[in-house]
Amino acid sequence: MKTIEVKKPSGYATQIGPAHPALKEPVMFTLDIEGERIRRVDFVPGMAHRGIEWMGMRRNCIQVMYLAERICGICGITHAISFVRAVEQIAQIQVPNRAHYIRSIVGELERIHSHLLWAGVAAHELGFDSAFYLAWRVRENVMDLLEYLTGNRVHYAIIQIGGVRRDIVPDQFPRIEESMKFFENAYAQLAAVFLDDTTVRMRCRDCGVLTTDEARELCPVGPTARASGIKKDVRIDHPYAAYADIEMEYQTPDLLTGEVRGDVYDRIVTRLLEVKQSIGIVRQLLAMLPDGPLLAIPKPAVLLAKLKGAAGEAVGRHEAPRGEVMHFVRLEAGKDEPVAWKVKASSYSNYLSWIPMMEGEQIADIPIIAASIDPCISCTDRVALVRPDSRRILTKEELHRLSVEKTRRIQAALAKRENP
Amino acid sequence: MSFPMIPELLGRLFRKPNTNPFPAAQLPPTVTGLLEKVGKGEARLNPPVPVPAKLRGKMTYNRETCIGCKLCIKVCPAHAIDFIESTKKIRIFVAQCIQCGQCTEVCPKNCLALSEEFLNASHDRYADALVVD
Amino acid sequence: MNLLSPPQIAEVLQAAAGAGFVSARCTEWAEGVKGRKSKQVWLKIARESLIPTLQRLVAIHYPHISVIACADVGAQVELMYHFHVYWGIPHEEVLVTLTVALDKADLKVPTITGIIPGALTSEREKQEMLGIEVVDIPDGRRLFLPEDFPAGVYPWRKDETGIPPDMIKDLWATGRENLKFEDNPPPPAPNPANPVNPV
Amino acid sequence: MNASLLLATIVGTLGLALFGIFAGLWFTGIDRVLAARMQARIGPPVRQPFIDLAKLLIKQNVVPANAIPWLFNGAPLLALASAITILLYVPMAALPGLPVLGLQGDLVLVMYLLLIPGLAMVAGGLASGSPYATIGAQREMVTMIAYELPLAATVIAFAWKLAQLGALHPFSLAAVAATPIWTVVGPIGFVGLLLLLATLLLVVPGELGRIPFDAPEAETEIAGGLLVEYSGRNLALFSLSLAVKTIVATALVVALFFPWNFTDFVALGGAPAFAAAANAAFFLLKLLVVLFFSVTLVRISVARFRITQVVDVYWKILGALSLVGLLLVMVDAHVR
Repeated sequence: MKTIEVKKPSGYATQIGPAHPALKEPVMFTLDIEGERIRRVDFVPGMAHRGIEWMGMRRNCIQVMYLAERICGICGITHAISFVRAVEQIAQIQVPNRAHYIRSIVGELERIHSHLLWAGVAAHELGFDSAFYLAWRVRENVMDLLEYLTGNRVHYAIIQIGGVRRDIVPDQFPRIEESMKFFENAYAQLAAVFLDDTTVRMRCRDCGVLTTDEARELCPVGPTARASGIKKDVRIDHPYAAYADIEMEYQTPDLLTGEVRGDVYDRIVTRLLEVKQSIGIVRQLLAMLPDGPLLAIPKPAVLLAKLKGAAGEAVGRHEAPRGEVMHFVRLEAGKDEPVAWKVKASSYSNYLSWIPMMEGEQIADIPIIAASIDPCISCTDRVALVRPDSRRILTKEELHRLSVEKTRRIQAALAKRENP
Repeated sequence: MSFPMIPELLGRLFRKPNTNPFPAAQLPPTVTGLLEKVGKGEARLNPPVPVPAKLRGKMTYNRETCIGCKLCIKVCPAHAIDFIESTKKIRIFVAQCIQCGQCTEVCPKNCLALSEEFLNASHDRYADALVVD
Repeated sequence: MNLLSPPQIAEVLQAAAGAGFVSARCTEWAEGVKGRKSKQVWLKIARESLIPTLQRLVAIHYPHISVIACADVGAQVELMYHFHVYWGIPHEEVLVTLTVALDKADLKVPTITGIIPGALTSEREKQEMLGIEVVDIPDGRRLFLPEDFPAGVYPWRKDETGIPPDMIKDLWATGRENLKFEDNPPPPAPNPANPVNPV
Repeated sequence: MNASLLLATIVGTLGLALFGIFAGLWFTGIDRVLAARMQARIGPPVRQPFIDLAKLLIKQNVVPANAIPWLFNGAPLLALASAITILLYVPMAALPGLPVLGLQGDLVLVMYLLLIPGLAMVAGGLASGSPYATIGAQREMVTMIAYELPLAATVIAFAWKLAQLGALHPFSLAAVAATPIWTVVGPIGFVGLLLLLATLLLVVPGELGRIPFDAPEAETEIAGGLLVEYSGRNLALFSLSLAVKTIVATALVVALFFPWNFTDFVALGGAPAFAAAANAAFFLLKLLVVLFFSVTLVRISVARFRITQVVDVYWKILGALSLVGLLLVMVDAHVR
């Protein structure tokens, strides 16, 4: 790892987070800084841990599937696809091909919406709010398309163990094609604003660098790895869903800029290239959409019975917008709920690469470097631990009473201080 | 030195903003005051963004055809459905419901369905509007 | 480079595991119209041969570690090290899972961060969630649990060191038990060990 | 100073203070609405700064535990007072009685007075004892040092030109207002003046701490930097001083580069009050145009600079630009 030897022992520690305008989710960075330069950084996640794996081991597989979908607010379908693929391998359920294609299409649409959301957040971290509004304005189109196809903007509830629950019918094709055309010329404008802008280049070039061998050792995934030249993409390496039927290329920055530097700028380039790639994939899959049933086992009650009989362990993986998401599931015969369920979100692997990126940089760069791996902290924190106070649950009235009491106490203290 | 944002910004100066001003363009002095005026017909709320056909909104429940088989309770991921022993019927808490629609598929009598009603916000989790039974 | 087939990988790793080898199996799973198969190799090995097997795997191709999964199977705690080799070559990736069973009396396992630094996050999580002691881990602090989380309680264990019932709060039931509906007596407390607001 | 002049000065100062605050808040409101419309948003109502001010005044004024109370509370007052004093020296639309202290002060004094609000914010930031505020204070000092070079070069160019034309007090603002600079230079000088105008337009965002030079209050980096510990009345005073500074900075640009008045173009026969009103309106219009091109458009079309880049831009790029402008003005004087 790139370590910085510092002559002077001066400098002081400061802290960014857990609540800070730059961080959309609670994670705490403790920084050893000297003037503006960062010498050492340490981060503490875990503030948004909700105990989803623990909850998952007390629900049957259909319920767990919707729980998995809510691990992350942005990449819901990736966790659903990964969990469902693991359970299908254990129960040996062959999913009809049309369902594979619909899963991949909605997965790619989610990649477009997630990357545009990230582009907006990154622009806001740079203080470039107009690009934030532009990116999120363009993103509305794919959100409306997803709402049109799946009935909801974020949590699509379209995945079921053994297939999908909603069909993409031919009279929806023109609406999809119209959105894809919109995104093609929107891509040109976004690429200009995010890549050719002088100030963005000044802020992002050679900032937060992750060298190729650092990237290989720390095993980051997704755009963070590809921006450092590591060719890792689950859709290409691991043949699954509809991705096994089409040819794709690893999106590394040299396709556009001709060189790989592994800095924040390259991560922007990688993500924009992926948006363009996703548009192409959606069109290809729509053209090759096979017809056939949507569900291997249409009736949920029959499905539950079959899952109760299944036993074994398997790994389900999917290329989330932020990188590889992996679910390890182990089922035992006669038990409804999974015996073991391990969720590995993409930010889980990308966390460690924060350290080499931030050391040696300025304080001003922390927000953009932290945002450059597109951390999804709610994905990575999954166990909720409530302080074990002995009292029972506080109802709303009690909470209200407590807060009123506290305000009275503060006012009394203030009054005492004003005129002792 | 290139600033590709400038033409886009200047162009926008003479076009309508992209925001849909639902319920009102600017914050009224008092929200309750505005709602009263709307009630009396003096003021009008801007409509929300039009909603696509099969939006998954608030649950609807047909009590007569329900046979109390409790399959919906078995598949509901969010414990949103309560079983009423005395009348062998169910009660759905919309505040807990995550609109996944799994119960609408498992129900043998199709007495559960997702409507397109999405304006379900309320300060009380168990307000009458948020309990379907 | 010539790619080894899953059985060949299993063979090579079995040789490297030596006495610690327990069992191996290869599985496949096809999806999509063309039916391209994805390949997995599952090995069960003893704790002592974890490092040599991993070093042999690094010789085949520098692996990408996804995560160290785990399962509490009563007398033992099983750790599943999920590696992937041949990433970067389209459609050729192979999942190699090394399963190490540790009995609950002696929950120690050597760290692999020497070979793959990226495994640190996984190892720290296993330490705090299962009570496993990863020998000479570079940074053994808690990761996801708060500092003042009670020591000795390991959330993923299913035995007595797991989450005690009184720490479980059924938030979905909050406020539901004292609802007064004309034709509906309040539902029974969902978790007898944790009486919800016995008013 | 006889009594009537003293009385006129006091009344003039009060009037200018009210004008500075009122116009400053209105211009901030217009700036926010224009920025919103350019970003395809509806944006707040134009009177939003007044609403914010009213809200701040009723909020609790928290003084942090490890702060230095007297400096923490004194800094906002100093910032507002010094911002208003600059208004006393800047000529505005040749209205009678303005500038109130026009005869005493000159450009050099205005340049120094421009630093005092910044120093007050630095003092307030360092007094509030929060690590973010300390970083913000360091950055504010560095930003002030940085934009001094191009500002000084521009002022020297004006003074040199006026001295070359034989003006008695080359630095005095009255002299600058009397001879519009564009009319006394040839083609080479014209290009030089264009460079100087561009420099001054980019110095204004630095003075006001707006993007791309808002490292001291970088919201996403150090959470409001200098003003992170301020609340209630103190924060209201600081936002007022920023509003007045907006008027001051833009009025300086107008005074130097666009000293013409409405009556110079259209001979208005009517009562002198009518002509004065027309001049005042024309002056406000000039302020708005300068505000649009130097603050509003700049702050939404670029990203925020790091503090090292702020110094690079001001010393290397704008410094060179202003020195070249100065040389061109000098060369032009010899060529004619």
